[in-house]
Amino acid sequence: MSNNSNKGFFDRVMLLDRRWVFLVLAVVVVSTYYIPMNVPVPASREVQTIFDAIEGLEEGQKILLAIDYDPNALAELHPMTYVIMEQCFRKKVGVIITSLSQNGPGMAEQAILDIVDSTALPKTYNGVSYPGREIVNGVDYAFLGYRAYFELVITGMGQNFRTFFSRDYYDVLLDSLPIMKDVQNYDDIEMVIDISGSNVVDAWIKYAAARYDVKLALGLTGVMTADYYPYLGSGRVFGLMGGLLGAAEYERLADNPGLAMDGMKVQVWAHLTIIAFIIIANIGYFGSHKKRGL
Amino acid sequence: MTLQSRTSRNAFWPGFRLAVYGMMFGIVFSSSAVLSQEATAEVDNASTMLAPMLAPAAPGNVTVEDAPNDAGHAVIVTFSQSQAPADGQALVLGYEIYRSLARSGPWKKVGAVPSDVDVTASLIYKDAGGSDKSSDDYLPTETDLFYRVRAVTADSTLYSDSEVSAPAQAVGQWWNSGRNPVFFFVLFFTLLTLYFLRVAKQRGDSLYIRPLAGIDAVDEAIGRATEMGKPILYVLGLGTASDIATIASFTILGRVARKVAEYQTDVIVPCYDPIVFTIAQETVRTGYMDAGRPDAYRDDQVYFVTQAQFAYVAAVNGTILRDRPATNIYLGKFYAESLILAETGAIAGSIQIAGTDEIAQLPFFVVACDYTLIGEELYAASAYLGREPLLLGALKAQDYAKAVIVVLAILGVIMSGLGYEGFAKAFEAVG
Amino acid sequence: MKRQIPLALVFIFGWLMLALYFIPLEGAQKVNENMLDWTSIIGIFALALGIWSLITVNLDRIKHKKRDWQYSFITLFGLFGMIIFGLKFGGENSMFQGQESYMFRHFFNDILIPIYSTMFSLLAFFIASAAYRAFRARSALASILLIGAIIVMIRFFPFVAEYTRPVADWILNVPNLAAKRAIWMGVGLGIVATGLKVILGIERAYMGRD
Amino acid sequence: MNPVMELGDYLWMTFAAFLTLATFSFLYKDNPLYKIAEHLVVGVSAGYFVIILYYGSLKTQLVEKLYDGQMVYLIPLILGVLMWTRFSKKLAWVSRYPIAIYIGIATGLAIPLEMQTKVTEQLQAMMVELHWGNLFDGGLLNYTNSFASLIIIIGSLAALIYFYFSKEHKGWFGGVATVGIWTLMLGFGASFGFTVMARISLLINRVQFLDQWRITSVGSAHQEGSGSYTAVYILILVGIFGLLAFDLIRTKGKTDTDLT
Repeated sequence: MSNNSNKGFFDRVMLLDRRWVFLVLAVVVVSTYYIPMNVPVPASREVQTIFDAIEGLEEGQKILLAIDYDPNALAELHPMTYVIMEQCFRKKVGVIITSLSQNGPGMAEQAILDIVDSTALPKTYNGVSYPGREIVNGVDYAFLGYRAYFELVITGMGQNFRTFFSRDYYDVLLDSLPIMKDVQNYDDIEMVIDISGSNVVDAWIKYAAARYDVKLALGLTGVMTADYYPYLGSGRVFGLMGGLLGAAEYERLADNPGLAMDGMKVQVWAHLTIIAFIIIANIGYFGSHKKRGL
Repeated sequence: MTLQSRTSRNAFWPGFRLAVYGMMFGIVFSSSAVLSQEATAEVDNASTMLAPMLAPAAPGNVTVEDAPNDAGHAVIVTFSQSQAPADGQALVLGYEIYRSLARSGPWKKVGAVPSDVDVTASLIYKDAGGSDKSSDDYLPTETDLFYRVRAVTADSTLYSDSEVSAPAQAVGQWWNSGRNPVFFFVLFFTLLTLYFLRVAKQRGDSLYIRPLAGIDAVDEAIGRATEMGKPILYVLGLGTASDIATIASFTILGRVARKVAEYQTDVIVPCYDPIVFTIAQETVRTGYMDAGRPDAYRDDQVYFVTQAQFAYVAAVNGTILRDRPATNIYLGKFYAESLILAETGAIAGSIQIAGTDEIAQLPFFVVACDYTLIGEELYAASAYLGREPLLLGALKAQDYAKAVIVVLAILGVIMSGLGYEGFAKAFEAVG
Repeated sequence: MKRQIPLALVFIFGWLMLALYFIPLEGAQKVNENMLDWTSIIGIFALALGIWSLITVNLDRIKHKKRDWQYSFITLFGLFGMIIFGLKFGGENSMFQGQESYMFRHFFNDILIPIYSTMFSLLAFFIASAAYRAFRARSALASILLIGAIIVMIRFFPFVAEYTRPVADWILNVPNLAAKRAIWMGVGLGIVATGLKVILGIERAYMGRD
Repeated sequence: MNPVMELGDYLWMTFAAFLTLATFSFLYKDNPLYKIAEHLVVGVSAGYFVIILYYGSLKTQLVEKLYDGQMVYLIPLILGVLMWTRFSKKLAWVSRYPIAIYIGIATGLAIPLEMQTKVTEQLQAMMVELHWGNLFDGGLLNYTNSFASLIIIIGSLAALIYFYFSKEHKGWFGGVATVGIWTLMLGFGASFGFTVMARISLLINRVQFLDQWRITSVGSAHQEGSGSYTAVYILILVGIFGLLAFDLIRTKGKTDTDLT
């Protein structure tokens, strides 16, 4: 073994300089980062149900999008907000946006501005072409902003949105917004999608879903996801997206690859690379043992 | 503009409804003249939104009692909810809790509770105030407090107040009975340890302990370092001296230093925390003294690096690659840097022994190091290395405690299965 | 004097803090808070010892021209630079604007942050090389480790996710939780046992000997 | 260069990019660039903590309280100053007093707290873990059914028995301990596999940062004339990776244990 020239193929694999591992991984990560491609991330059932529910909406119907996260959960949750918002705008589904997390309104506003820009351009999703169109505040969406005491706010919106949001984020009377015209409470919207990185999600489940029978779907950070699966089983929520992976699954369903897919394509290839190295190591291990009659 | 009613209740009380709207928009008009025209146009539409015009039933039975097991700045308010709304009554969204130092007020709003779907359920609010007199949420101790609960609705003009509660006082307690289970466990374990310390004193070191590969490796590793003429790197981790894992690591460091001094090789200890650094210096120096070579000890063997996680790692990595220690020992608290250190050590070809009680890092040590002390094994290591009867005695107490836990767990599972929930409850510490 | 009194102090303060845990009374909690303040203040004073060690080790390196002694200048420059830029006195027009100052902010944002995050990201490479080196089916235990890791890693892969995702979720939530709980309980007992040994003065390597 | 960014800021960003690459270079081998980054970060971070602890803690926790007349804070002040006796060889033993108090406080604090969070709470959770319902409710792999909770209980008790020190792992006892260590290993493997994603994300973030720097330097792809710059950038990347690979092939036969 100590003599280099005596080394067989398998031994050399066993003793492969780990810098090859580093180099290959670096090349894979950098190249997949720059090469545009679509990784077929298979969608799980709980993400598919959300997509189907929104896809099934008619023009003019409305949903409530709750953006309840702070900048620290941005990487995982922003992609979800983006893809769902764009899907709604394209389908001319009205979006009512609330943000019950203290630093949430900034996140929400950023998402709105970006999606308004991108919807101005024509695009084709899942074979359907959408012309670019101008998204108008108050017509296509309403941004209600932040209010304290989120439990009461969520309960209050079951009575009337105006209870706590008599004016929207831009200080405009809710009653003057065309999109809010026939919208009093949860009865007038089709569903609530809560994208949350905090305990606001508990209030949505407890006070909106349980109390007013609101159709509720969740988008959560990776670490939170496991804790909320039981609600899926009990039917309290109809769909659930977890972390970057859930976001990427949704982007794929929506045929709108964005930040999550960008991350996931690198992830998939990096994971594949590591697994490939593990397989090579095991081939080397068994090969060199077989040769020595072990 | 269609005037479609949203709920059947909308049909009632049209006159009253308009009156309320008049009031609401009266405020709006005065505050923003620009919007007035728009708002007038919206009145029809807006007027569909609030239908019930009667205040809800009042909540009742407000009782207040001292919150148990605290310093005396909290009370617990219990009340029954408003009855289900009769025709025309507004639905209750939640309840606001008001406190006063006198029956007649003034009232201060201290918090709010959302209403429950089941209106027959009583609601509980814990009014936990501050202990600082100057702070806004100060709740005086041993003073009569009065409480009142207000049922609030979607319309801020429609609410109803409960009767004022009987006075109650917040009182501090001498003993936290909620922590009784913890107290009994600590007491039991202390007695168990003391008992086995006595036994160990009488019986000497005849107590059996199973071998731990990671511990046996320490001696071998020191021998290897001597043969190779290379130092040993001892990393105490990112813990402070207040982490028991670090304290356990000091004991092992002491033994390693002594062995190292006997074998006439070197130990390098880069430190992250300044107190850990001072203690480590003392420990290593003592080890050298015990080995009879006090003059071989140099102060720069044990040095402080920096208190920033990744800067510390950068420096230790450099040390590993440049000094090429024969053995790296990582014992203590470790976080994300665990794998960085262990892989760099593997690159340098060092034998590596690790041990931590940080669960998240154990997988990485197990994968990347030659030997890993998992969780409790780290705490047992000092007894293993020293073989002092007293330390072994404590180990025996740990084993018996584990046996008790296993028995209690099985018993608890069976009891809760049979419906005796009180059994498991008895182990629950509150607060 | 050199050893008995410190051991007595550990004993007294140990039992005192232990007792305070069970006494919610306001005075007791004040004492509790005070003590915690003490530990952090002692830590701050100790930092001076640490910084002194950092300075002397580096000066010593330069003086004796030890290996890589030139780089010690960089460390000393960074140390004193950061301290000077972080000083705050002399009001609004002074050069010393503390943590708000231009240099302090840039040292933090453009030296510390990039190196910290890059060190952290080295883990991506090390996790790969560790997997390559260690995940070989040498024994039953190594195989279990390997299988657990692979199933979880391919949980979201195209084509296989349908089967691997539920298995991975199960492993993460069932055996993984069992393992964690056992380690927790063991660690808990280990900490309490070690703590008792410290308070009782049996484990006292940290004290040194004279 | 992006006109929006000031030259000074751009230079700082370039320096940050340089330090990023210098730190990465450590993966290939120890080298002067890494040494620069390493020594710089040690010094700067230590200085940073001096400032933070002085203005953040010492001032608020001690100085201001003393000014406030809370004389009880003289005690930690004295204890802190006693730590400095370590500067003298003769008086160094005095520093044991504050250390003893520090350790005493920490230990007395840890004992009940750890007993509660790590022992009694876990024990209690285990007691109520088992749902006495259908064993395979919702399928074999549903981790909320009775089967799963049974496995959790058995697994954690077996793993706890693995930690038994004073009894030989033989016979039935050894069998249970084996189940225990298997549980531990399966859990470790799963945690390892689960962490990969987060670690790759960290790397992606650094790649993003470097890309940001490239865009700031040469302008984004939409800008005119930036195409050729991007090509140069890709060429440089390919060149670096190629050189590294070439060097690895050239030095083949030598394992990385004998590098530098």
